[in-house]
Amino acid sequence: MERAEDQTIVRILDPEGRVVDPEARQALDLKEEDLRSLYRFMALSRQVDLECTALQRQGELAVYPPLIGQEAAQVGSAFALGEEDFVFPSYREVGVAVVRDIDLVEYMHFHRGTRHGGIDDPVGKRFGEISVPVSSQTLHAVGWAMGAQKDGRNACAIVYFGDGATSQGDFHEACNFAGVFRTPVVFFCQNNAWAISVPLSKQTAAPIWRKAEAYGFPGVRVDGNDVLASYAVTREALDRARTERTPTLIEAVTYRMGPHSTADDRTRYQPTEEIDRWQELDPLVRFRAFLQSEGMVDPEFLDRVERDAKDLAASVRAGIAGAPPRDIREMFGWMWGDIPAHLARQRDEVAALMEAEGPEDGDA
Amino acid sequence: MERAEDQTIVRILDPEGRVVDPEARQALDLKEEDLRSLYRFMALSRQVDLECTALQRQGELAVYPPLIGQEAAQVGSAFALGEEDFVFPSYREVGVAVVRDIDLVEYMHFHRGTRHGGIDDPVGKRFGEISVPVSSQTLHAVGWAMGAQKDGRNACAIVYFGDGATSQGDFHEACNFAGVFRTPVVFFCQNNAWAISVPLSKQTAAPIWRKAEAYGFPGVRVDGNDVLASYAVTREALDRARTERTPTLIEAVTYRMGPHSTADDRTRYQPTEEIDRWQELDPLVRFRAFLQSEGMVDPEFLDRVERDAKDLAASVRAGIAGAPPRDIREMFGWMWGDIPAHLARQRDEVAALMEAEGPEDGDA
Amino acid sequence: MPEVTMAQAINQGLRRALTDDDRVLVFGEDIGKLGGVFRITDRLQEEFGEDRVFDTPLAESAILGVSIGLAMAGWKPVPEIQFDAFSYPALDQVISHVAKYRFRSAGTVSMPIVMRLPVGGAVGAAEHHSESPEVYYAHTAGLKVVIPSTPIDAFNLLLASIRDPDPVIYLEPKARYWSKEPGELEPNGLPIGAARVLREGAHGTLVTWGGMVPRCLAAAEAAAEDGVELEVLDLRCLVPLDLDRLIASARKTGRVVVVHEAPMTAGFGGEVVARVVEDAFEYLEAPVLRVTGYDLPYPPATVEEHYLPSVDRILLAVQRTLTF
Amino acid sequence: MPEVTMAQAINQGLRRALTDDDRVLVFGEDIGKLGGVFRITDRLQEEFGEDRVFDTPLAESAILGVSIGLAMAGWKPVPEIQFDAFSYPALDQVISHVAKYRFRSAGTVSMPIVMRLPVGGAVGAAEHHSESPEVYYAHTAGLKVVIPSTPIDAFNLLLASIRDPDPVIYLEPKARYWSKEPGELEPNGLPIGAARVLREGAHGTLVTWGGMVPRCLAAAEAAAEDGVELEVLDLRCLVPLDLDRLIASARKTGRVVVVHEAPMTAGFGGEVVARVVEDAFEYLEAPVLRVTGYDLPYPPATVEEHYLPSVDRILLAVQRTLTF
Ligand SMILES: Cc1ncc(C[n+]2csc(CCOP(=O)(O)OP(=O)(O)O)c2C)c(N)n1
Ligand SMILES: Cc1ncc(C[n+]2csc(CCOP(=O)(O)OP(=O)(O)O)c2C)c(N)n1
Ligand SMILES: [Mg+2]
Ligand SMILES: [Mg+2]
Repeated sequence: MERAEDQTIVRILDPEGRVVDPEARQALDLKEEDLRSLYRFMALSRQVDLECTALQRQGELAVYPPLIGQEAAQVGSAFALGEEDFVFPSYREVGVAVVRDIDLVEYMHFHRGTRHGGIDDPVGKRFGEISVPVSSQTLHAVGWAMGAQKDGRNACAIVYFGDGATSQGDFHEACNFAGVFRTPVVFFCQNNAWAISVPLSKQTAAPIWRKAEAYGFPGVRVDGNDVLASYAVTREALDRARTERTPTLIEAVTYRMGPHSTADDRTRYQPTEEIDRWQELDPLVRFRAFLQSEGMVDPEFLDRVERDAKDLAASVRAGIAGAPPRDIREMFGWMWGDIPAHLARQRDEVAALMEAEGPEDGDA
Repeated sequence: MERAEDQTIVRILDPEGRVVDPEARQALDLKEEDLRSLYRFMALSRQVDLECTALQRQGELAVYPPLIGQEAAQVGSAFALGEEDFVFPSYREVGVAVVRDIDLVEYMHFHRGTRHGGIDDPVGKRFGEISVPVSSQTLHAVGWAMGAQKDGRNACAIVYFGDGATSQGDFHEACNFAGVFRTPVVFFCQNNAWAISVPLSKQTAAPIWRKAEAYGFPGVRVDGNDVLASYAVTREALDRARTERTPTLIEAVTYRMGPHSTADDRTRYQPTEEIDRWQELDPLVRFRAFLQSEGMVDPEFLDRVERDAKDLAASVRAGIAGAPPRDIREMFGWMWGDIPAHLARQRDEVAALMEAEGPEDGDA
Repeated sequence: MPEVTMAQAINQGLRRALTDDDRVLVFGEDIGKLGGVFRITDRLQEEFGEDRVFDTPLAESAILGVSIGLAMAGWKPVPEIQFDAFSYPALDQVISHVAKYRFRSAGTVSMPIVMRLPVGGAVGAAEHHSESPEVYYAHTAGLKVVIPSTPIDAFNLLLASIRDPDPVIYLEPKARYWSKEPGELEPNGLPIGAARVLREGAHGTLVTWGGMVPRCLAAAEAAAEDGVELEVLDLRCLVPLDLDRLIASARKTGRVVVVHEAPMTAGFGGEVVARVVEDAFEYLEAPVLRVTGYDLPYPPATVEEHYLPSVDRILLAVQRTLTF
Repeated sequence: MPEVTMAQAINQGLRRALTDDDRVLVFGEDIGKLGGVFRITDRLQEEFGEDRVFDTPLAESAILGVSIGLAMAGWKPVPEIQFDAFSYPALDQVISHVAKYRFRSAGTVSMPIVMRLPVGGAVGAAEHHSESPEVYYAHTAGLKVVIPSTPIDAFNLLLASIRDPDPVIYLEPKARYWSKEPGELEPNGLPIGAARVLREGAHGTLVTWGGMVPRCLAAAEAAAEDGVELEVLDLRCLVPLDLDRLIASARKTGRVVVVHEAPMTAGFGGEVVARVVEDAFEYLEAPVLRVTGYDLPYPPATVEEHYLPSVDRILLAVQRTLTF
């Protein structure tokens, strides 16, 4: 672990999957079954992710930002959530979507360019639309948490964002509001070492977790490649939010094993030695080693997980490949509850043109 | 001192003007003459400030934001600056302007509504235009400091802003840039306890000086009603900026003895007991007591200062009262180096109208 | 009949909305104890409690950003931004999310946010306190833009805005805050998107909104003395625009002058001209003209009357259309 | 003659500016080693060093805000904002300071900042990556707004923008980045504010800019097959607008259609219509029409071709003016 010398980091498993903090491991409220679920979710996430990268290469997705390497941070944190808790993702949280049982085909429509957002019924699913403007969603999470609190609901918001996102004014304003209003929100930063081509050292001069000092609530640094530690700190943060109305900033130290997105040429900036070093710290390998050493998984289980993962990936492919565009005429009803005259005129124009053109390729 | 229990605060003089930190007092590189200058600048600032409030009441200024109570923070910090250092003020820094020998009549034209900005030749005077959008000027200071550094100049920027300003995204982005680029800049926050009607407790949940943690540079809390301490910490911060390329965030704890501006009705929110309590902590009274106890001032000096202060105030009044508006036709040349066709057309229109109308009241 | 000011009318509108719908939240900078710098939220915190009427930290992007989250949690946020120019730090949240969230969510998540914003000049204010930013909003697809010019309209359009399931930018012309109108503050069902003919006339139409309405009425009165009857159309809403009334008036008079405070270039006047030209071209007797603020930053207060459309400038433009 | 793409042309323009004027600074997100997501700054850091070409943290308000300070320290900042919609967090600094600082300082402090911004759609991109925000800038008094449509123009207008002592918003139509043109990248002295007649014609004028230029040319070619000769005017700069060429063409042809990507409502098309109507009214044979993006948020990429003005839509509008 690159930052092994860093005493501040929370870690339960070492890179070989050995328990380094038995007390913390003991304190986990996870049954064996849960531990297997964690592994399964990570494996599903990895497989879907790989499939999506492949789908993009084959032209089925326009662009795709892989999460590979960040499975433990995403799955561990998401697994800690209660059903009523609300997820505000950025654009890289397929692992969280997997845990939250989000319809991944609908999700991938975002990356195919067939719809924005990618989440069907965000309010019902407790999962916000994919948010592209970096850091902007941090404020939505705080607002939602304020609202839930006003309703006396015991629900928290968790917002995902990257290391680069901490440079934005919105991050600061969100944390400050959360501190002042004591809103039940968890700021979950996946520090994957890069913001496109900008390394953390050029992004900020302070450790991310320390930024919580500025807002009067706790900051925690966790080994983001350790799914148990990621779970544990998130769980603790959620408890603190629920019982003490105290927000938490979590810095999950992980690594972007893939390119920023499929459109990125990272050879220009990302040192291969660094990638290689992190390759050794693969979160799936680590957790599998742990489960095996604890005797919690057998080859049959691992096979089944592999099959499930492939099935899920295949179902994503089946759902998204070749999917037709949606009808722009319908979109005139998406903006507002009503369609005023000037808009109706435009809709009628496009409708007439489309009728004149006849059915498109792929529309059939 | 309200926060006397706070061990983190830097203070040299207690509210009675007694030296509480002899070592720090000894370390000050201030000659007797300098100490008298400090007092003189504070007294001038106070008098000009009172005069401007009066001018506003008499309709000579449109609105005016008094600095009363904040003289020590402003004068102490400004006195620490080198000639080449650049001041980026907000809208309440008349005390800084006094120290920097800014033309106060031109300055008050801003508050009279005869011009924006209020500073004649900001680049030459090393004093930015009055900046109204809260916190926005923090970034200008960082940019200027980056630029000075690129030129190898040994100059620093100092930016003034309030407690409320720390909630803005721009403050965060400015500090973060300063941390990353290691720019020679001093962030000087006058925490005067209020942002219009919002008390600090509703503004942020963390002590302001601690916010520096988020950016990897030092934060300092100083008694902003102690001019020596304000000088000392600013001086130290400037040295650090010059020699170590390290920015500093200074929180000067002071108090807004007046209304937010002459347009404000503070009876709606500001407790009179609080005002009364701070009345006891008047920075001028404190520093005069110190000077007297050290035998550095005699009644003659104090008289002269009083006369100078009244003269200065009178000169501001003489310069600003009844000052005519500037000519809008001239303003068409303010926006750009050139005046393109569409703009020339508009200027000609207004010129024709004004000619037709004949000379205005007050134009003569 | 009692007289009310626009400030009182908006205050009453907020009170009404807070009373009738317990999901309504009112917040912003200094809107609590102080009652806002214009006292528009006077006593609301006292009456409805800090849970529903609250001060926020000084951060406009946050004010709009948390409004989005609150909307997703089922609340109806009615944030106030203190002055025109201080809405700019929130533009990203407004353009990228408030305006787009429903569209992004394929129509499933609506954003019933009403952003209240004092706008306009002619009040002797300092830099950044007199701007007319309506175009930034009107051009952003997904936002409705409302701007009343009278107390009764202000009251009713506020209620309509809060009723609306979609985001409304509710612009309050500062110069009209202290204007009075006799009338009852009782909901009259006025919908968003309906312009109002304030004065009928056959010889020309003045199209305007917000703070320029009284000047247009004054110009119309002055013109009437010379026998020129001008129709004055107060748009009241820029988006959606009341095309029917606009075009009807343009067709009727054949001469149209648009008057607004914002700078001319790419101002909303261009939209009005383009609509009139598209749908009433054959009725036009003269070019549709614009009388607007000049293409400068809003100037210092002591010269603002030279900058803003004056009755004289309006009449000169009318004259140009009449003698074309 | 060698061919260059617009991407290469801008890259060469930056290189030239960095070479000729050692006060020029180039910075932004990912513009260093990566050379920008569009490679517009390719190799510039390598050539000119990290002091003059540098990556910034991820914060657009800061990028523009520090540009102001750098300008005050005597530098010429040429910041890049990565994509259209990511310029919105910087709008406050742009509107409240970049555009106003010289005016505020009574003409004493100029702001020689060139903000480079990739804009526009038709490139199959995700949400927030295809917008046309020109009106936000064009309506803000104090900003010049430049938008080239060809490589040679892009090169020369960039140099003109950097030469200009005042702030320029330099918009780069992404859809044109890979377009090629034969020619030398040698400064030709092209000033800001000059439109260009790309094709002459007597029957009507298409007024356009940026990414829509090729469509208008294609429409003109199609029309020519039917014997309709359309003039195509590429504005190249929205502010200042080349009124002379615009009005001359409108007077010549009497029929004008404006074409742009941004939504119609309060789009820059309205400004063009209003200018034409004001100064060429008596020459007009038909209403000036607008063909634009629809009044929706920019839609998902797979339907963008239904959203953007197409050759067909342009021709239909031309037809309407011809048969009016
Ligand atoms: C406001 C804004 N500016 C720029 C971008 C372009 N952009 C997309 S992702 C990204 C880097 C984000 O880095 P980080 O926050 O570390 O998240 P990661 O991509 O590493 O998960 C940038 C600059 C954007 N989406 N939004
Ligand atoms: C961006 C922005 N939002 C709102 C305002 C209105 N406003 C002016 S001063 C002020 C309070 C500032 O408080 P603080 O930063 O503590 O400075 P102080 O006035 O106390 O010196 C507010 C809200 C503004 N000028 N700029
Ligand atoms: Mg990252
Ligand atoms: Mg304050």
